[in-house]
Amino acid sequence: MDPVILFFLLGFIAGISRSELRLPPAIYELLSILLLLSIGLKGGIELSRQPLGDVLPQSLGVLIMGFLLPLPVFAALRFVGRLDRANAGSIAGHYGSVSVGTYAVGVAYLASKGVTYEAHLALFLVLLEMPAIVVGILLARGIGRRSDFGRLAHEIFLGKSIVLLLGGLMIGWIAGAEGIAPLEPLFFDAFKGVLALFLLEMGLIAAGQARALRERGPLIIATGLLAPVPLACCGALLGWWFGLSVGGTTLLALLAGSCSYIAAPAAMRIAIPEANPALSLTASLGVTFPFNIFVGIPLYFALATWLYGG
Amino acid sequence: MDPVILFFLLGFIAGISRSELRLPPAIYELLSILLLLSIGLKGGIELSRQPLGDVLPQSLGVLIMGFLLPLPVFAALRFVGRLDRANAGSIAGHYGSVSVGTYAVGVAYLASKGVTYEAHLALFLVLLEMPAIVVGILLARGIGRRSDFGRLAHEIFLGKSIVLLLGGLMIGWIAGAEGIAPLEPLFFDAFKGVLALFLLEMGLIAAGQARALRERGPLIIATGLLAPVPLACCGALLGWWFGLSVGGTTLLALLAGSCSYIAAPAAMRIAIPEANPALSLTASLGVTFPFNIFVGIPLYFALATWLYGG
Amino acid sequence: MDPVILFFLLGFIAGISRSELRLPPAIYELLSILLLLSIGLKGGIELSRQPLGDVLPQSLGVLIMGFLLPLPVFAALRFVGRLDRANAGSIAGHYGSVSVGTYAVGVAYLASKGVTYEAHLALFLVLLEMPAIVVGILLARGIGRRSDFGRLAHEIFLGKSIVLLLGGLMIGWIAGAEGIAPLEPLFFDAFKGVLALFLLEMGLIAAGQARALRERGPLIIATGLLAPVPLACCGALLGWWFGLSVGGTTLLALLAGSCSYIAAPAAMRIAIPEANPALSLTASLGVTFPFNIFVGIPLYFALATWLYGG
Amino acid sequence: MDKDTRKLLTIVTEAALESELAQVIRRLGASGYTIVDARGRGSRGVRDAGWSSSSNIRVEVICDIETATRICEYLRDHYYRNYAMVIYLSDVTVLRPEKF
Amino acid sequence: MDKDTRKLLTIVTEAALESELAQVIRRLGASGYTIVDARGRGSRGVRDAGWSSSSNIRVEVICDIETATRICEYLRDHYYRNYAMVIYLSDVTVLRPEKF
Amino acid sequence: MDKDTRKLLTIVTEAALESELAQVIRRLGASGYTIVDARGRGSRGVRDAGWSSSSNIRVEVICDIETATRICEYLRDHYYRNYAMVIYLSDVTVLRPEKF
Ligand SMILES: Nc1ncnc2c1ncn2[C@@H]1O[C@H](COP(=O)(O)O)[C@@H](O)[C@H]1O
Ligand SMILES: Nc1ncnc2c1ncn2[C@@H]1O[C@H](COP(=O)(O)O)[C@@H](O)[C@H]1O
Ligand SMILES: Nc1ncnc2c1ncn2[C@@H]1O[C@H](COP(=O)(O)O)[C@@H](O)[C@H]1O
Ligand code: NA
Ligand code: NA
Ligand code: NA
Repeated sequence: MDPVILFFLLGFIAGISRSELRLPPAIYELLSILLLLSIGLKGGIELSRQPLGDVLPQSLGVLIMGFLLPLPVFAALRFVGRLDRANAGSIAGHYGSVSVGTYAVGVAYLASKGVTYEAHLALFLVLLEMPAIVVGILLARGIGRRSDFGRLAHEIFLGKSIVLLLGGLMIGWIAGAEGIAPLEPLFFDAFKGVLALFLLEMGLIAAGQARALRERGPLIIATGLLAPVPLACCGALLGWWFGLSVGGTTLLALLAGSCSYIAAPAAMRIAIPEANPALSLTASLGVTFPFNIFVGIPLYFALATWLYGG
Repeated sequence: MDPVILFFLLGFIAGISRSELRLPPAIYELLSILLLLSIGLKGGIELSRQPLGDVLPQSLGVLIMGFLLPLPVFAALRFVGRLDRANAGSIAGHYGSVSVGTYAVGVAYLASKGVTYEAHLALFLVLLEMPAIVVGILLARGIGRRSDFGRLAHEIFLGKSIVLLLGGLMIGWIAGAEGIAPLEPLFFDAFKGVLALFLLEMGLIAAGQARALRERGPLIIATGLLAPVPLACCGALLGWWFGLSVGGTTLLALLAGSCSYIAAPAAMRIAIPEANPALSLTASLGVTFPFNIFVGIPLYFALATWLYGG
Repeated sequence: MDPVILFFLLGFIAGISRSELRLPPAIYELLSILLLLSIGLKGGIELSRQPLGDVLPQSLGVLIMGFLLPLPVFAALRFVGRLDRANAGSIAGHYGSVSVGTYAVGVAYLASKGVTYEAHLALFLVLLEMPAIVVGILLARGIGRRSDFGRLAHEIFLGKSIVLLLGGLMIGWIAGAEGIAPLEPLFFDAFKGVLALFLLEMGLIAAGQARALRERGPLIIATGLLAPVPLACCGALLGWWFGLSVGGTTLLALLAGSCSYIAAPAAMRIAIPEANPALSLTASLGVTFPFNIFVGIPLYFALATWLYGG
Repeated sequence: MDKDTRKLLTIVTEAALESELAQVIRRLGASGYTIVDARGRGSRGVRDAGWSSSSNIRVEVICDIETATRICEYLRDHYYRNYAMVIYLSDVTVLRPEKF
Repeated sequence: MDKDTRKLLTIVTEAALESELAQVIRRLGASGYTIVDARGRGSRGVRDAGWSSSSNIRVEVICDIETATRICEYLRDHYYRNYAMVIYLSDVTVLRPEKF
Repeated sequence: MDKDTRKLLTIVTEAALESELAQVIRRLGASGYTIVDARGRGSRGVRDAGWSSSSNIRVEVICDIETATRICEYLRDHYYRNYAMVIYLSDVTVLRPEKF
């Protein structure tokens, strides 16, 4: 098993057994900033190697998927799970959006397997973050109360993760491989170490969420376990339809199956105040994140291989 | 002189001359987390290379030494130093336990000398941290008030340092050298740089403690200067009896002669409230830590070499 | 364009568009500590390679320049800009002193151009930081109120930047190249990555300052744009007179043309309370810093090349 | 020294509301505010600084009684139902009363 | 708005006691608490956030007079002698008094 | 429990003044102080912890009325004109009054 996942386990066990171990918030900030920039830069460098034109149609397809993914989740929660509209919309938005941490583990997984993937997956990561959040909010609130949509847009498009991912992409794209070379020791060589520390903290956070599972009840557990795979299949099929490589298909499946815990919670708290943030966070961090890095990634990889008759 | 020690001097001088230089607490946290994980990982990798069986008997011996080390310190403080029972027990616990920072400097010292040492010294580091603390508490309080021994156990076994050291050991042991390779840039290559920053902060802290020396009086200075060497001799003899290499013997002596300033203070503050934390901290950080990295390490190395008739 | 400058742009744009992106203060601290130590260490290593004797006369010349640089700035602000004495003195002190961030970008610029420079520029950086601040204070207050000059000296000579730069220089000088080698991964290899993050934060700060430009009015903009080049010329000429290499001349020009935003603001706030800190900070961070890294550095490099008839 | 009494309004709530509250407070006529990062526990469970989005802030506003009432009513109407929030008032003697 | 007066109990003490105090406060009947990291100086000398184990926390508890007294007495009996600790009480007007 | 009332003096000002204030407070006879990092907004505009030199601190001093007045007057004479500073006083009931 990839050691970075062992770090997640370590954090989780420490958290469950109420150890005093805690990463200072400032460090957690630093780690996520480094991850976001590294992923953006890497993607940008790759993009600079190929004509953007080819990427555009696929990007459009990915955007559309981003808008559609929340719908089934919302429907299921609302009519099967009998969840109120606000919470159903909020959770749907979370699951439609993506998790950078999960993506990073996927990248590490492929790397350790020596599997390559397309450059523009990092671009897809950026493209998939926002649409679902918007849809989730509309599902929860209807088209009314347009008033503060300006503030919401600001919240979404100028959120930390988008700015750093997009910024990294741009910089990597402009500077190109040789330009970024001097930055590699911090942003690329240290990447996996940074990811390990990040997952250590994620484990601690997940443990905190897992402890809350009791109160949250079975619906959250069910959501957290059942939502990823179907969503991932949509991603896998799209990747297959695009004719992406096995690695690319795996990552697109992973993106579709992953659940946001940075951008979405922040936006939802402002846009859907009546939704209980604990519900979505517990499902996302307490159930889906661990599920994806332990079960999901290998599963989606197998799925992609199978799609290509591998 | 090893440059990392110069960083300690820099911090110490800056602190003594009341410079504004200060590392934010969050950074100090990050540095110690990195040190603990690096040491754990390195030990774990080495352990994965050899059958654990051979290590067990030695580990047992080390554990026993851990339980015994506080006794002479306690006796000396109580009957020679005429110190009250609570403070004597607390300080004895500090000196019986170990200092990760000191150990790291020792490792760097051996590396710069090109001297190798056994894999399981990192394991000994873990094993030596706890027993002395328990004994120190018992010495201070007697066997009574068992009530909150549960909480104490939690405090000791789930403290930050143990969790990270043990966790690192496990991960390194499971993943092995090739598994950890991608983590090396952050955890191994940067190790000495991290240690340098850590010692810079230690210098600032030590300066703060040293300034308090006046008030604390001669007993603390005497303890800080006289305790390490005899304790280190016990460690050296044990290592020699084990037939450890010169490097391993040096480190075991260093562990025995080092004084805890992370795990012990936290545990003692809860378990022996009536003990004055300033006393033990001043002795540990203001006197013994500097003594060990400047005088102790070379001394114990010479001792080990001499034991092997080198 | 050097990618590190793109990071500044990214931060600046994010800041202007009021993105939520923010680096925790603790991280900003860590980054500046790393930059200061890296620059000091690098300089120290180089110094250890040559007899100090040769450097002394030049150092003296640089010191004298440091004392003189604030005078023209003060005169211009006072009699052309009609600024009150306190603010004129404070700003003059800022411009006479130096900016480590600007220097670091200059070093990166030369490195990417493969241009070498003399070892002792790092020493000049240290020497130029203090004198101008003292002169600026004297200009603002006259020789009166000597009373707290002790405290001021402490403020200046024991400020974070001096201690770390000088400390790094010493350590590098004592330990030499091979001694520092194990520290390189953190302090040298990661240098440019650290600088990139630092500039990201600088961009955010500069944006905040730039937003305040309206209120500050044209005088500040004029100062920020007009001060650097003439000052840089003094530096360039001195470097040329010393017979420094093109790279060294460029950096000395850059130092003279750069404006302090760490040491000076802290000292001025205590020594010239009646001066409005917002004025100097806006000029320094909102105007001069961006001007120097975008326009200044290439300009001063061209100037130096021209001086040597290149 | 010229002193005068004012109301000290303290709000403990979710960090996510910081920028919003800052605007509201100024708009409703207070001359300023002071914010401190906090963590805590209440009816909505533990809120720990461990993870920024789930941490608290503690906001202090010194103002006259009318402004205090205005702010309280605004917060009650807009945030009470959906956000972790605690508000309390006390009397303080301020120096430079003209400032508030 | 329905208001009511309660006691605001403020405790400044060693960071090492945080988890312990959190339990005590709830057990003695307070509905919650707010904690802020602090540094300071007192009879036990300077306590600086520079090094976590030697820093302070500032704990606020809003509760009725009985609970406040209970907590004060408990702290006095258990921590006064051996820990750096300062406690003070003041009266505050709370909104949503039913919460406290 | 033996209690007594004292003054709680709260100062919000620029972080740059911390070491200076710490000395002043002790010199003017207070037994201690508690400091918390803060950010905020006032007549001198936004002061944000984002950049240390431009952030605030919140200083609390518990002392008798005379000391409080002494400190207030000193701060007024030395810092009011040139520094961002807000000061307010309130009454608190302290335990262990002998400490203050
Ligand atoms: N009784 C209390 N005393 C002090 N602070 C409280 C109290 N109750 C709640 N708080 C603070 O207010 C925040 C929100 O409270 P609540 O809305 O009840 O969840 C909590 O996270 C605490 O920081
Ligand atoms: N007079 C005071 N005013 C404000 N805070 C105080 C005062 N005395 C002590 N403190 C705070 O309470 C903590 C413990 O005080 P002590 O138990 O006297 O060491 C100190 O570290 C300060 O943070
Ligand atoms: N009305 C107010 N209420 C609470 N805090 C304030 C108020 N006015 C100013 N402050 C705080 O005091 C600091 C200095 O205020 P000033 O001197 O007005 O700039 C500000 O940065 C705020 O943190
Ligand atoms: Na998704
Ligand atoms: Na020991
Ligand atoms: Na200059």
